[in-house]
Amino acid sequence: MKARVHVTLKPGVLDPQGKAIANALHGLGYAELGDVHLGKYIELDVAASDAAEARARVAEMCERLLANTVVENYAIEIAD
Amino acid sequence: MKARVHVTLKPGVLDPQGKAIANALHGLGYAELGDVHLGKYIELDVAASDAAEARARVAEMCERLLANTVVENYAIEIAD
Amino acid sequence: MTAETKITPEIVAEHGLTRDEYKRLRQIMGREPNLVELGIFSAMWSEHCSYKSSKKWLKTLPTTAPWVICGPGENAGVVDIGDGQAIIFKMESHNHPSYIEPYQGAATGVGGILRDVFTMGARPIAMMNALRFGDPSHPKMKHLISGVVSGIGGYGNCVGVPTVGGETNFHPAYNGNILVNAMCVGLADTSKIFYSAAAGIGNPVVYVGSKTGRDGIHGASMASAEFGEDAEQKRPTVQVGDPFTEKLLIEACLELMQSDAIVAIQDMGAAGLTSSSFEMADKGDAGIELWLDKVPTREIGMTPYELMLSESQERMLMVLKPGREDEARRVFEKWELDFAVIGKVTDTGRMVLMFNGAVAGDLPIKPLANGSPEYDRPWTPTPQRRPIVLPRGRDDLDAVLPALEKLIGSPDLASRRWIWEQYDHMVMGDTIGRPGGDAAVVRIHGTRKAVAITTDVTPRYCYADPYQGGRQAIAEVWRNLTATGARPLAITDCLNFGNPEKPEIMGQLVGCIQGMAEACRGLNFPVVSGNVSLYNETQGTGILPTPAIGGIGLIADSARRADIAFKAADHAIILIGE
Amino acid sequence: MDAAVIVFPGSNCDRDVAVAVEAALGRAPHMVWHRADSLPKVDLIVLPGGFSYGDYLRSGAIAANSPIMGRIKAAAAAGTRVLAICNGFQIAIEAGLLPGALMTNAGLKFVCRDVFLKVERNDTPFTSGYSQGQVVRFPVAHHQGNYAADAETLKRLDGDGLVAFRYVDAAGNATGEANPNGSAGNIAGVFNDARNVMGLMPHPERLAEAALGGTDGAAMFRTLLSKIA
Ligand SMILES: Nc1ncnc2c1ncn2[C@@H]1O[C@H](COP(=O)(O)OP(=O)(O)O)[C@@H](O)[C@H]1O
Repeated sequence: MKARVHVTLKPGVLDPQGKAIANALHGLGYAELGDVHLGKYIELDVAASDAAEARARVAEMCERLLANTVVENYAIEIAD
Repeated sequence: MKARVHVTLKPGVLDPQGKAIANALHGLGYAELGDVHLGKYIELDVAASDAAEARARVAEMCERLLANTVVENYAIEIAD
Repeated sequence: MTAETKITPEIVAEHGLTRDEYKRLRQIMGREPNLVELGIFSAMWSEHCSYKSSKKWLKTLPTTAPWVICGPGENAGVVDIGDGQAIIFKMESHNHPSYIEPYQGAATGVGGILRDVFTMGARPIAMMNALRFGDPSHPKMKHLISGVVSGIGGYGNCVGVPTVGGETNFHPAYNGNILVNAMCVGLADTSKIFYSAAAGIGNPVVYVGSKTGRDGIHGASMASAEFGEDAEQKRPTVQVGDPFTEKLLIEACLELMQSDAIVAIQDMGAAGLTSSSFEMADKGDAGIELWLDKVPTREIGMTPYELMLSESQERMLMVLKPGREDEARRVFEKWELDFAVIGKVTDTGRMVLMFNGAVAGDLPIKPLANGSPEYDRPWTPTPQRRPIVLPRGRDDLDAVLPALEKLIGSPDLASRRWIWEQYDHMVMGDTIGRPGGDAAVVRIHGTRKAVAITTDVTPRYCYADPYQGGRQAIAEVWRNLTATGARPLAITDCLNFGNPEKPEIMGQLVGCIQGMAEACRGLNFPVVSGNVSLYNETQGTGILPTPAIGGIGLIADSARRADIAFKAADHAIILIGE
Repeated sequence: MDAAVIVFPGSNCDRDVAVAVEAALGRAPHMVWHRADSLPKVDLIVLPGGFSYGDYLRSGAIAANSPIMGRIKAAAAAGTRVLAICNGFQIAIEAGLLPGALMTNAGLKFVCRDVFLKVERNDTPFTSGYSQGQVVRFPVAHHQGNYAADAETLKRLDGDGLVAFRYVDAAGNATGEANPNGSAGNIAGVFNDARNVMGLMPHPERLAEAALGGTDGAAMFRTLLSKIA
């Protein structure tokens, strides 16, 4: 099974990279651009008997390693 | 309008970070885990008259800055 | 919570103020405070900002010498190195934040100590870090160690100041409370040293740097509270560092400092706008009126309470000469930093906080600063312990070699190369004594001079006998410096201890300070800056007493320095000392 | 001869390289802010190390889009020499001045230490101060120096002699242990087709003075800045 995980900064946490990207794009003339936020996107292959099991295991991986839950949120999608 | 961009390594490009994550998770006992790939996830607020225009502008941003097309692919989704 | 929130005993307790402290606050105010004012008192009177438990003892440390230009009390200490040049340096702790989020905690610790040094007009030229971790096999430790080391590197490398050394120990006493102490050394012209005393009625008060968010609100009181089971719940108070903005801030501040536009400048550290504005006003015997709605913010709807207590990083507060705002603005805009006039110096002796035209807070400055609590906490001397290992002669080689192997393999003695290879220790092109020796040696750019820099303390000695441990730490720093050929000049310190409300812990603090003071006096080696970190305990167990000492010395001719490497076969090896 | 060092927000080896240039040239190079409207007329442009824009998004990516890069590309196309060191190499690659990509180190950590490099050819203005195959010692200090390119490009680099330096051990062997970051083919530095642009991850300016522990880097600046007919 394939799991797709998005790890994003919690609202209100400083996002220096997002800020720098937005400034750079403004500098390139993209005046129509508002906020930019940079997160991580992780694809994992997992063997599991069903989607619920896969989701539970991946959530555990997020808590333990993939996300820094002090400052980050994560969201999991399971596709088979 | 909100644009969501996924930037991922092209197939065949070595992904040391994905590999390191996989190793770390194996070390934590997730034997069911196969490959891991790490990419970037970028959320942008863009003002555009319609989705097609937004997509075209964001594609340009990807080509010029957000992705390094020598080694990376990008995919764009536009939400309302 | 709004400014109209009624102040209940619960709210007072949440702000970490004791009943007596609250009584004193009411006397000073002559009325009930509102929430903003309570928050300000709580921050200013926290252990972190007020040194209420240690002040009495810190005063006993020697702080002067003919070469000391500025001792403790400013952002950092300043010593003269001749030719119109000065070294400005300080060490500071970021222990609690690093335990909660090791990468960002350590990174923002580096950012904070850098600001303390360039605030005074110095270009930072070197950094060090003194780290104490728990048992390497403790389940959390690997994550903490790698997070702290990469956080220090991530920030320092990006800013472009070499991290030239430090020290690293492991002991189970730090399992629940690691120590992350960072030291920064900067170089300035003696004619261009900047201080923090606000002056000049009507002068503009200016905010520069990053925008303010809701970061680390109450971080200062968090750093003063013993860790309990709920440490995890306090997570959102962690700040995120932005080393790129810090680099721009260094360049912009140093550029503006080339002119004479700045009257006073102070970084926004713990308790942010509160402590910076109060300190500037207090030192200058002035008043300040702040227009909080003018503060650049990155989130909407921020309240005066949040604006005053936010610990967003990479921000500074300045008082400018009248009419120099545009010139200063141009410099900061060139470096793509926020710049805003957010108030003015007054002669009222009060801090008046305006928000959208209404008074959000109005506090007297002197009484609040002078009235901050100072405790003479009861202390009991540390009982004399018998040495655990008695020295005895062993000349059987069979026993010596395995023992040596064991020693070399122990985490405390193993090579630190894996740490300092993650730090750029060569950037700026003046590191002539790289990590790996007793003290690092950094050239004074464009001269023959160099500074030697080291950090040291042996906590187990301090635990066994605080007085001797304190003395020993100073002596070892002295030796590390002289071993490079330097003349030791002065030290900074970071006093990491447990809960000072316990007499035996207070006894460790007192003993260490007494030992340090004696050694400093004996060696004419003054303390010019420092920091105290108390309540380093988890569930009632304290850390080892850890007065980390950072020392600097001057090498007049860097071509004539010494290092630890054996140079050739047949050279004689001489042992000096007892 | 005249030289310019480009300063981006976050550059931090600009002064270091200026010192090495000055030692070779006898006078200070022009320091050019990235927003400058024009480039001074120079024979050598240096893109220095550091963390332009904090290395945010991808190292070098944001700086590569600075207006000054357009002028640098034009100068390079007209034959001006460009030396791109560390973050400068990352910028040059992102700007398309040099082939390939620089990825996160295989060890995932920032690495700062001396490495040995083999001079792949000494018939270029950057390397003529060295002998063919000479092993030199320069420091590295980077987090994203893992050189990557598709197989075809790697083959072309080899075939056309566009590899400038490779990581080697003290004896000159391009081993895995000698490779600090996982770079393909142990590649530490590359040329453009015309060999007037060279990028490399190691820092020649950091060992260009005996007091710093070595002088191998000095020859590069000396030859680059010596008058040639
Ligand atoms: N946290 C650290 N950061 C940078 N350098 C360190 C750190 N810890 C130790 N070092 C360096 O490693 C070397 C050995 O350290 P240490 O074992 O403490 O030396 P010593 O016992 O001689 O004081 C020293 O040069 C020191 O500066």
